[in-house]
Amino acid sequence: MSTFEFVVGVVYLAAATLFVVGLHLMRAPSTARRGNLISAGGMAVAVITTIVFAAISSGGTWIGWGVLLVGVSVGAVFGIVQARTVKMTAIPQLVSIFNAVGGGAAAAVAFASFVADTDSSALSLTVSIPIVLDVLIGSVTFAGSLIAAGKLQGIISGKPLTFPGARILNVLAALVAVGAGIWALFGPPNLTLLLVVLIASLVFGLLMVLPIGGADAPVIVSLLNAFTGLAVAMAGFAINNQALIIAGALVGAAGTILTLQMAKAMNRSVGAIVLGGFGTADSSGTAAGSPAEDLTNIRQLTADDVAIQLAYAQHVLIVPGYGLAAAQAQHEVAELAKLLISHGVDVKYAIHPVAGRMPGHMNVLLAEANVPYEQMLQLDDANAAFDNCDVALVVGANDVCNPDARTPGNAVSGMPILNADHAKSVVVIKRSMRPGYAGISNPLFTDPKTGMFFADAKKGLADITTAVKEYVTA
Amino acid sequence: MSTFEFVVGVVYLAAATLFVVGLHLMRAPSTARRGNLISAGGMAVAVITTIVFAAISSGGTWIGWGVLLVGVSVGAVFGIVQARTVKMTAIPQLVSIFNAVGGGAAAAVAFASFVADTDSSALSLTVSIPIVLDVLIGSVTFAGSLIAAGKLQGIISGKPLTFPGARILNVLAALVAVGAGIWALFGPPNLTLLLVVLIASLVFGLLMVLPIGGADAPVIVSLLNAFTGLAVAMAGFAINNQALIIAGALVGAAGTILTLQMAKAMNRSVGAIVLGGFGTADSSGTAAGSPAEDLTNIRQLTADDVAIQLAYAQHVLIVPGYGLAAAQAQHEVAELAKLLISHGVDVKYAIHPVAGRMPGHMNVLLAEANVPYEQMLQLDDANAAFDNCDVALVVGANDVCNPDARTPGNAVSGMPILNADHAKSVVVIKRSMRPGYAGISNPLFTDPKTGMFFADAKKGLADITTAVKEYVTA
Amino acid sequence: MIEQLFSNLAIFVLSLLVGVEVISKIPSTLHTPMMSGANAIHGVVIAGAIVTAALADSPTGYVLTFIAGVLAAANVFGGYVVTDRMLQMFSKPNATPVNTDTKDPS
Amino acid sequence: MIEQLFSNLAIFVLSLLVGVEVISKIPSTLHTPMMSGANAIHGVVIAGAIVTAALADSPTGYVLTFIAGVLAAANVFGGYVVTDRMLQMFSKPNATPVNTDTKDPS
Ligand SMILES: NC(=O)c1ccc[n+]([C@@H]2O[C@H](COP(=O)([O-])OP(=O)(O)OC[C@H]3O[C@@H](n4cnc5c(N)ncnc54)[C@H](OP(=O)(O)O)[C@@H]3O)[C@@H](O)[C@H]2O)c1
Ligand SMILES: NC(=O)c1ccc[n+]([C@@H]2O[C@H](COP(=O)([O-])OP(=O)(O)OC[C@H]3O[C@@H](n4cnc5c(N)ncnc54)[C@H](OP(=O)(O)O)[C@@H]3O)[C@@H](O)[C@H]2O)c1
Repeated sequence: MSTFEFVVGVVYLAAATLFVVGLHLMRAPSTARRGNLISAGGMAVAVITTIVFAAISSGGTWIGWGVLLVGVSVGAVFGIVQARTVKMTAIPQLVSIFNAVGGGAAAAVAFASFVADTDSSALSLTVSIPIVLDVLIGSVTFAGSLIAAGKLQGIISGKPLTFPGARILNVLAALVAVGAGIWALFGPPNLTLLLVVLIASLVFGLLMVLPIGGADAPVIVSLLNAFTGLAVAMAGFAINNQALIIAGALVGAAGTILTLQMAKAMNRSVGAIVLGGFGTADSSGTAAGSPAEDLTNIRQLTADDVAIQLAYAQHVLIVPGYGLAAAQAQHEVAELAKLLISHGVDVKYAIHPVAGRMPGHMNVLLAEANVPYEQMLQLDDANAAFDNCDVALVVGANDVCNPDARTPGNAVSGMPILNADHAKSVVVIKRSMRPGYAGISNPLFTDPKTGMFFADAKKGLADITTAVKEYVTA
Repeated sequence: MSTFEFVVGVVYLAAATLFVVGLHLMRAPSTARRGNLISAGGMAVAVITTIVFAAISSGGTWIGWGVLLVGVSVGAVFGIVQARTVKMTAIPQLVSIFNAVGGGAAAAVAFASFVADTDSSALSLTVSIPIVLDVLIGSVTFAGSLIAAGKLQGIISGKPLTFPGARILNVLAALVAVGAGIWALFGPPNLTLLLVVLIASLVFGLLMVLPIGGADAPVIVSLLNAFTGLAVAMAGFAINNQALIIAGALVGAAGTILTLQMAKAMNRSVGAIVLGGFGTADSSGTAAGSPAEDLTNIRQLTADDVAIQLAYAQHVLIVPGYGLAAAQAQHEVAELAKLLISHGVDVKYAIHPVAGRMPGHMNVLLAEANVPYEQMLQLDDANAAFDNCDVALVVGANDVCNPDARTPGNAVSGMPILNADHAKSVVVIKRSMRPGYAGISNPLFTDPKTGMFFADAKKGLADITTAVKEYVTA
Repeated sequence: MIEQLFSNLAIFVLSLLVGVEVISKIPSTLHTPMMSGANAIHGVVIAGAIVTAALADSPTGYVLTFIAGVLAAANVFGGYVVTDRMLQMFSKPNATPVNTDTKDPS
Repeated sequence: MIEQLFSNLAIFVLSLLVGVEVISKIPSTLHTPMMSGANAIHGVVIAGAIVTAALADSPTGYVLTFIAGVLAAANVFGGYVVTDRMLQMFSKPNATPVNTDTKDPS
């Protein structure tokens, strides 16, 4: 190790410290953005240092640097454009795609270092083990993340996909990957064997995520995030780069803890999720095989009915769900709430942690519509408030207030829910009787005290607001 | 590095992980004890590994091992006996003594490695810098911790001790220590120079802690704890032992954060504390120059008076302080509270975070007397409750309910206090008009709504309990 | 060689510990931004792509460099930008929907 | 030599980070036991005393070994025992005076 390498290592330690400080600040909403910027600063330090180091110590060819420049430009443009234009509802799939490319990049780095090293007769185990592990984990996360993104986007069905023998094929792929990997460790460097590891791992990643229900996809994305971190750390071992080792291990561990916390918030065990089987299609994308609309037993309301009910009420709780996000109706709901409040009605929002399509989704949207923090009740407070609530106004939510969660044996069993059915009366705004993410029907909608107002959330809320205005000024 | 050294290093990493897990579990009361045991397990692993490693790789002489065995036995017996017999009120001074010995041990290790290395013509900077730093920090913490322990124990006056030119002497000592240290780095190994560093650092440590007020001593103990950690880490660099580096750095950083949090809880800035000047003698130890007892303006009560007042009350808040601990009266106060509660009085405890002589002191004592958790109100809740409180019963507390804290310019200014003066009436049990830790008088005692019951806390509470019993059965 | 391995291993283990500790209990409101922020950090694999470029001297090497460059750049640039976009919404004055130990939002 | 220095430096820096993160906001009730627990950990200096013993071969060396042994042993044994004694009081069923994220107290 030369003095120059020593200095580079120390700078990497500084960059790592910035990553840690950044993650630390991301714990609290008010400092989170600053934290992300600090983390980006650490990244800039790490990247610039590596460029200087690689240029001076290895030199490289003009072609190599040119190819890199083109590649990085293409990737950067793709990444930035996607990040800028993505709809807030589609963030989980984008994160998943970034996972996939990260894992892919780590695998490519391992391959490259393997190719560069094949000149020597045999690699030492301290290099070959991380290379094999990197290819293995990187490929699994590459394939798995792409499938997860497809499921979240609705390109691939959110239903758990299985076919006869899938489980066996999966075990087979794992065995081939591990077997070829071990074989590659001994004997002379052999590119073909590494390719076998690659392909088998891709198949394994694919088969691992396919049977996972769409509703569980965010947890899987977080898990694959941790995997990518580990793959990157392995790449660091392979090319002896401490920045990669530290950052990769950091994300690997943090991602694992985050996964456990997310699973807990959604009341799932990570083990059960990975073994697959829960959850089904997203009805909102493709109008998947949803039950035919059976409107007997259902009390339908008009905008005027809803307006009168709301204006008469003393305590109103609004339950926002994915439909509110899909219809971009956050401003309309905020306006209605403001109007009611100005007429003396007590209006609050009941926010479920997994309402919508990402954790904290509703908080993000309502914050965008300038809803004050005090009006947003989190799960426990909200459930205390329902007992004393005159009207629960459910806007595009479904699973998060499905009373069937309290009985075992269905797709939402055991999920903590909002007790909208404890309110004196319930009004539901949605477009049809189609189910939500979990793909099951909701007994709340056929409850005698529930009235259904079939409309798009944005339009329906605007109509109600108009009606309330007429009613209170009349 | 041999394979054997590699294995030893890996085992050290495992031990370090146990330390971290242990500290992590110490965050919550219910898991804290298990955490400490896990940390002790890590220590056992580190020690056994080191013994095997040192015996195999260096061998050593029989005398060396014999001397070590005798030394360790003596130290262990001393430590265990002290730890077993120390009174709960004296824990901070014992921790401080353990700090001192830790720092001293680190300095001794550095010295020994210096002596062993002087055979070679010149030490490399990578060894000599940590050796000098270790001697410097270790000696400062050794001297400083002994003084802090003396202050806490009352052997050395808790008053900030200064004399003309103290500040200058202090700066001089620091300059000599650093100067000799730098000199020792260059030129051939020179034991005399290192001895100069040692002595100058001892003087500096002494002069640093002497001017610090006794009330701030616990914060200083925590700070010196962090210093010892750093000294140990430096010893690790000097002898290339990763267990010392990891554990030392861990404690150095954790101790620093803990110090900042403690200072915040006591409303002091660490900078101001180290620069000294606040706080004074502990009146309870030596009856230091306390104001002559001036009993005009004071309403004195008897046990019967207090008993009647308590039995008539609806809401009573008990404010325990150092005097309760000094008199070991936790069981008596719990008994009185139970009696009152059984007669329909609402009794709670108002707990100040720095009541007594260590953070959380009162919680420890009341827990010992089986007071249920729900009855202990922490600062904010307690202050909300005082506004609706009939009798505030102050037992051996003083500074923590001194209303002068709200006005600037005195020894307790700015400390968050318990608003006992907001209660409808106040009863104070203490032995005299002597001041508390901060050494200043308390206007609460001369407030017209306050009655003073001069008694030892244990005896006074027992008398009140007897009187209440008579009163309610009569 | 074995020195290097031990050094890297120690770094790896200690970084794992840091990772575990830095994510203590966080509010579910912040799960997505946090995940996305961690995601951006593993974009450091772009440093690996740079090293690959410097070592490449064969067609295979160039192809792998290109692949690594595209993928890593997408991860790192996209990751930070999308995280920032998301967090922007949280840092609006009234958008602190959880009462955790928030530092001063200066 | 420089490999070793870098390795030790990296270990030092990362351990500092772990130390900072592991002490997140803790209740003031636990400040003293926590301080005492950290105090016990720096008793690891006893490992240094052991190394010193193995290297000692002169009267000075023996004296220093003895000093290091006495002091380090007092720190490590006393530290763990007193911390345990203190925490015993906290782990009684009714003695959980703060509602932090307590794991199951099994
Ligand atoms: N937050 C997360 O982290 C996350 C991530 C992935 C999955 N999930 C899962 O997603 C579900 C979230 O529950 P949720 O109650 O928020 O949503 P949901 O159960 O998916 O239901 C959403 C409802 O909104 C209606 N809707 C769709 N577009 C609408 C529009 N434009 N106007 C009005 N209504 C519209 C739909 O009915 P119509 O089609 O009849 O209108 C649908 O029933 C849970 O199952 C959760 O586990 C959550
Ligand atoms: N908790 C910590 O971490 C910590 C550490 C160090 C210093 N401190 C400082 O200590 C103070 C704590 O405040 P505090 O209100 O608890 O105590 P305090 O202000 O020190 O007052 C204690 C009072 O108890 C009385 N007392 C002593 N022995 C007694 C006995 N046997 N029976 C009855 N009364 C007795 C004394 O008056 P008589 O002599 O008249 O009886 C004295 O005024 C603060 O200034 C704090 O900053 C706290």
